[in-house]
Amino acid sequence: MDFSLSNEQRSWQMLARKFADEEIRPISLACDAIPTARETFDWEIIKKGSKLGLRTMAVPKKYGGLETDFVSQALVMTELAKADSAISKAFSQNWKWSHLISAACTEEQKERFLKPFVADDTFVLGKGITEPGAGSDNRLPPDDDSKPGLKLKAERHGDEWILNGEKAFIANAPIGKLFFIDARTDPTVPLKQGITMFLVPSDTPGFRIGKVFNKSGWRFYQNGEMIFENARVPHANIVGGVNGAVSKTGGEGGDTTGGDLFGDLELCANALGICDDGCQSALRYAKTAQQGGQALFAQQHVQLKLNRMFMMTEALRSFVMRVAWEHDQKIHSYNAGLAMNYSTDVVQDVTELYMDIRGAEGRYMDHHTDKLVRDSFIWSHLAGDSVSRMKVTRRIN
Amino acid sequence: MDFSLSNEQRSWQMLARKFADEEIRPISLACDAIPTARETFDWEIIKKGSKLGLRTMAVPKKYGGLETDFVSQALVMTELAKADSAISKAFSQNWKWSHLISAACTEEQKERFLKPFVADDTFVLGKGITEPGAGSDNRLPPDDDSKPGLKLKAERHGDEWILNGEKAFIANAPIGKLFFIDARTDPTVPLKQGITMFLVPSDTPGFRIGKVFNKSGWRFYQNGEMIFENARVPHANIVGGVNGAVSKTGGEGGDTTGGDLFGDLELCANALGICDDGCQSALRYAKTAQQGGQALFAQQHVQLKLNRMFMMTEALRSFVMRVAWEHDQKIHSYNAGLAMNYSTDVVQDVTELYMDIRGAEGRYMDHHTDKLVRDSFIWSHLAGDSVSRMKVTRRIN
Amino acid sequence: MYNLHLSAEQLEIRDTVRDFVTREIKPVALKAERLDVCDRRLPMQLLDQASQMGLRTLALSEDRGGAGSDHLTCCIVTEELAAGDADIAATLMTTSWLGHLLFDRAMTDAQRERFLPKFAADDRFHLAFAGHEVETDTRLGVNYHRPVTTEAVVKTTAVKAANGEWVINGVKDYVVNAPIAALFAVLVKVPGQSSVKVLLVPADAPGLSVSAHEKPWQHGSSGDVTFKDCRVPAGNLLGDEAAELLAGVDAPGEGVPLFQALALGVGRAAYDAAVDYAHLRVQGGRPLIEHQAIGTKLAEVAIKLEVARATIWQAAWASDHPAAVADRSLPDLPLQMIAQIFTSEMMAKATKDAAEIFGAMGVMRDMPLQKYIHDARVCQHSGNGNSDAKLRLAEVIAGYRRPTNEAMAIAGE
Amino acid sequence: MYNLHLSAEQLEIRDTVRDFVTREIKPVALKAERLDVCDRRLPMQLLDQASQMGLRTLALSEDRGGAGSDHLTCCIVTEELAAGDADIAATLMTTSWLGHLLFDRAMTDAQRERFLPKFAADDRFHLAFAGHEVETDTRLGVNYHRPVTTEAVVKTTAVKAANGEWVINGVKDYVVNAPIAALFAVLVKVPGQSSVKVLLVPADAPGLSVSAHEKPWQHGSSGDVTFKDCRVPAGNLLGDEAAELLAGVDAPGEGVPLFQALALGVGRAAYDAAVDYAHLRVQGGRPLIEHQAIGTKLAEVAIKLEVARATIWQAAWASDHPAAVADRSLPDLPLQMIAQIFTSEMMAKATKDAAEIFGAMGVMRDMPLQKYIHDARVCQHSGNGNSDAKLRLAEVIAGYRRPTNEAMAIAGE
Repeated sequence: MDFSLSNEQRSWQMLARKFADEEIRPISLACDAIPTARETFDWEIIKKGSKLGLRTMAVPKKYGGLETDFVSQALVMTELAKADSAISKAFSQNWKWSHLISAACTEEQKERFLKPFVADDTFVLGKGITEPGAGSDNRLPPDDDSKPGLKLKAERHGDEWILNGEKAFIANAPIGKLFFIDARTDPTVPLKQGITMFLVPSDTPGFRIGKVFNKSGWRFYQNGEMIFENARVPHANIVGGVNGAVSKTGGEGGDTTGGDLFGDLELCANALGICDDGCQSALRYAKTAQQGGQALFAQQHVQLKLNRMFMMTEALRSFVMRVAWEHDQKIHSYNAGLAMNYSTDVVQDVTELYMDIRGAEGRYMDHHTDKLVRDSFIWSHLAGDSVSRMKVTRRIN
Repeated sequence: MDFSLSNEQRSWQMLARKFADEEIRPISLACDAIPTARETFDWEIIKKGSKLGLRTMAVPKKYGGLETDFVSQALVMTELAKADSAISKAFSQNWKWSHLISAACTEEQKERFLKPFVADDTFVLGKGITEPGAGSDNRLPPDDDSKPGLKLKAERHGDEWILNGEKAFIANAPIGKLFFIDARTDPTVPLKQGITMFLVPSDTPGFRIGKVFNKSGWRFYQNGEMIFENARVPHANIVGGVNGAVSKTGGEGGDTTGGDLFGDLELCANALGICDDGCQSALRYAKTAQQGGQALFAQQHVQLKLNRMFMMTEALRSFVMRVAWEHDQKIHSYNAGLAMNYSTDVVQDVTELYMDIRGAEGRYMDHHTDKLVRDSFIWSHLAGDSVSRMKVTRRIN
Repeated sequence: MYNLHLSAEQLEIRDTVRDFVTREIKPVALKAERLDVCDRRLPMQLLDQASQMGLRTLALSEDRGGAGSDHLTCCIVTEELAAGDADIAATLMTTSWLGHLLFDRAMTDAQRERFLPKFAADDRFHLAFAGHEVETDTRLGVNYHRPVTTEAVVKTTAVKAANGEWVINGVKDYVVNAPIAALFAVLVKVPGQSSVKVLLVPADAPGLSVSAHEKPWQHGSSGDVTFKDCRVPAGNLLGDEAAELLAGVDAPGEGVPLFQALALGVGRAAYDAAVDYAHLRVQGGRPLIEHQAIGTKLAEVAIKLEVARATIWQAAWASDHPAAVADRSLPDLPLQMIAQIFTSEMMAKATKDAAEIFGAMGVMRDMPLQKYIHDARVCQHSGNGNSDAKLRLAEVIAGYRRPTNEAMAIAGE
Repeated sequence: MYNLHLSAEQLEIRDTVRDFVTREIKPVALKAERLDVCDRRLPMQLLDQASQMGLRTLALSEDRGGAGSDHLTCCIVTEELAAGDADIAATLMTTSWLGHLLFDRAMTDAQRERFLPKFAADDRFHLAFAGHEVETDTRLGVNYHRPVTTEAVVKTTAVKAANGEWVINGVKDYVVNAPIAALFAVLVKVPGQSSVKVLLVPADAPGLSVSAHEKPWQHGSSGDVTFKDCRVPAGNLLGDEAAELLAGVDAPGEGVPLFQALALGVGRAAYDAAVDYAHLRVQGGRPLIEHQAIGTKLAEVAIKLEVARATIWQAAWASDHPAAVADRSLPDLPLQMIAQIFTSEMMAKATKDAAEIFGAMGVMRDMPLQKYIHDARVCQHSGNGNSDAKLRLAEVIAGYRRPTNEAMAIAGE
């Protein structure tokens, strides 16, 4: 048992903290306040972070990346999220899919895609699964019915596949250069056995981006529509074989350290950053804001709220670090999923308690407080809905 | 970051698990069912455990103990509590006060008390703080008022001190051989500066045990009244100097690894054992009990309850192990207190969810389920009431 | 017109019962031996006194010697009694309610002539409904929103003997009041007939035996009732509608929220005790109630009680006034079920919060708070539990109508 | 006698308003640009239509041209309106309620003659109460159970000029309806007099200026009102009791739970949307509502709505019928405050639960669910918040009576 950090982990944490303090926090509220969803993104912060390695830290050294361990990745996500959860996610989203490239792509594909990814500070990755009519059906498809789930169709024509259909709510869609796209290649079998994953560059003919979704929280982080109209993808861009998507993305029983399961760690480590921000902001506020001539902190009801905030946050930190370590040890467990579910409850409870402590100040709610609460709600949908929870429960046995 | 256990830690865990499975679980429900509070205790289990080192594992090697680290202690408490929370506490209560002896007693006192403690399988320790009129006032005394808090009076007469007063709800009182007793030695100053700690053997003249409290949970674990009527204690039995009790027991700013602060770890590690029992029992039940021709586990509402149970339990485990490690590193933090507060919420939530899943079976509630819920309620008073929470919050700064 | 004034009679009976609870019930209920859930015998003498006050025959119509109280009044009285002792409340409300159903609504004149005089005259004449049977699974569970019906199965049979008597064989469990009942209403199946029937069976009928439950997870006394060639006269059969009438006694839905009022009474007892203690106990030089943390906790408990009471009263009145649903003054939802889920969850939390205020005294088995917690838990976890009730409510919300058994049979042909 | 039937008028107006919401308000309220909380201008045309239906003058007595609706009816209407659009509900209920207080209760005949015709005739004649002032701390907080009074301080002064006119100087903030009000009731201090007074100030009075709030954490429109040597005729002073009468508009307690009904309407809008969506959206081959997890969640939301409504209606009726507390039909507790704490906490949870059912659509700023969540949060966190309300409730529970300012002054001498 050892909760201490290695020098390397510690230095990643420090680097991220400095970057968060000096670069992210100063722009966070301004980006959040931009009314048009398509305009919230800021390439400058991505480029600056990329130069520090924050875009490519999950890429193996042999491909020019920094090959950090999962503990370092968790620490960095938390530190960045402490300044802005959506910007943290904009970086870590790239690690998620660079894990997938490492785990699932052929050497030839790595050569073709990882190298340019590493070389270009504005090369951003994404993955398209969800469709307008298929969200949770992809995550928890019924075993006995082939109809539910994604519909985007891919048909082979010689050395190419022709893709037709739509994806919705796809992270980084409006800004990404390369996407993993799940498509139906066998509509007659249950979802898990009939989908194939394609590597689709953004300049693929027949492929374009539709609207950018106008989210309430995570404003900086872009989610968009993808439209495939006879989009042509070379056969060489198939990841893991025809009808073999699920086994490569870390679904049930697959690789538990890359792809989807990194997503569990990602969400809970990010939530931890929001919680840290919430706790520290609340404590600072309680120590400085006055009521009746005393600091708010003197009041029992404020102490009890702070207690709950710190208590849940430290429980979450303990859980997140354990999960990160388990990932590094390649331990298969349901803990990553549980920690992700848990982070939903914690991040919402903590930020709402912070809002409680502040209350409306005069006629307005503090913008930063409101942002934390809005950002936290994203977890309801990504990490804490009943499908997410049932899916994790079914791993327990 | 390393969540793995050393060989020694692992072997303590295995030893405790075996003892819990083979010796504790078979007697747990029978002890719980004994109607008379004074008769629930079983010396046989204490003797058996003592021979394995479970009574003396916190005593330094130089005094004949096993000098285990806090991680091992946490593991053992959890394993024992998995079979019976109250029996686990009956063992760990001795570690709590042997920590205190190590941390606060003089060599001469250690010679006089630790050696016989180690030698005798039925030598059990306790500490008397709470009084009929002073519970939380001792834990969170006001700074500006000397009256609140314990009243038991000690006055010096030559080489002896004469103690008069009463203690209430004192753990191990009815069965202990040696007690630490906090007494007022200066009633004119605030509590923290005016109390002295005495070592009081059970055969001290003028000292006797009153009633045994009839608790709803933790039936095995005995709490009793202590009555001091001109009880005479030698001056040599003072721990840490006259009016110096608080600085030695790990109160605010004191030693954070012995005494009271071990109590924080103790409660959360014990709660974790109950949670493990609850989770495993619930999962087993959900997989075997049928409804409408299917295992309960097939139902979404059962899956969601199990998810919450495991999620909170694994968050707690992560937190407990981190706190144990911090104790071993002699890291001062508010985490032990937060983990203790947290364990209250978790242990009650988990056991109540288990009760939800089971429901009343016909006309009765399953005895084991009911016991887990009753045992868990003890935390409301020891670990999760508002005084406990505010006390911890005030450590955060 | 919407009006929340209680009638003079309602206010008076509430005062009378509250006074009885304070003077007579509390001194007995607060004795250590009665608080200990391990050994809770019914205080028969208090039940006798309550009967003399008319509480055993509260719902029975005035014509027949009862108080003729409406549903709301019965709930008000139940809350008051339960604030004193949940077992007394459960016993009285069971007899009172069954008294109304049987004597006012189910019996023929001839039956009433035979049984009413004894019921009216004897303070110990309690009633019980023996409906539930061993190993009957009435949970909705996996059949949520599925056409499979989840209904109680009646295996106890009543066969007509040559001399016209009914011969009953079978076992009933969960029977509240079984150990003290003088008369049972027993749900039976008559071979060859599709609908279930109800037979009146006196406790002393040959072949009837009761095995009382020890520490049951129910309020009041309860037991299993075994019928072994138990014979009753032909005239003991109730009319065909009696089965449906009595079924509501067990299942929450649109019935009278008596057990919810009981839970509320338990919560209120805990709250009252906590408020008193918070005034008396000094911490940090000031009474507990002057601390924000304690004040806030008491406020939260008070809110739970007031909100639960509004919900229970609404459900109670609605169960007496179906026209208010018809004219859309009230929603067409199972209000008793809503009251059940809400009240039982809130009272479980309320009693725990109240107990926390008592510190170490709040964990003692022979002190009131642990009894209240236990009583509230029983309300939360007896029967099929709240998770199942929520599924039933969800079916109503969805407008799902399960095909009847007959429709299923036709579809299957 | 206890009776939950709504009157024919209540049922009718509920239907009328519900229909108006469905046909007129919803199509506007559900437009993406209005859902986006960043830019929510008041839909003046809908407010005009509502006024023509009588909703702006709902509480005004019939004699004076209003609908003369009682407190319960006002709450029913508010819920319906808020289920369509919380801002419309807030605007109308503010004008309607102030209309009743000012014209029916506070004004002299002479004042009424001057202002009523305009108020009655002009659909855009809205009212506002300018009470609160900058930097006034009205939280109980550290003064819980302490003899220190926590009262609003009025610094805005009204001085009598030589010609008899009042000259007003000061700034009011948090003023709901400020940007659209034609007439303000302004709380002022007259130097040399101990009690505060209320002056009627038309929006076009010289020296009055309004600065509208952008995205306020309140419903409806609001703004700061500055008075700079603002002059009104001598006859604009209201009677001495007006200040107390109008103070209840801001502070929850024993007043009319209009804002709680608003919160309930928001929760119901979220629930209705979720039920509809759960019928339509298919997951795993079945509509969402046929899954236990979703059914259970909807049931939990439905319970919150029904229980909150019972609590709000009780508080609404009680605020109209103090005799029901006097005769002990209802508890002597601040029922509006209980409704406030309970409803706002429950609706915050209810709207989040409803949104979760929508998956990704539930997080979009231009979709209904995020608007409902935001609206519910505003209800939860405007004013002094629930933690402070709980402390006030705790003082009532404890029976604590804070000495009046005068008593304190005497004690200090």
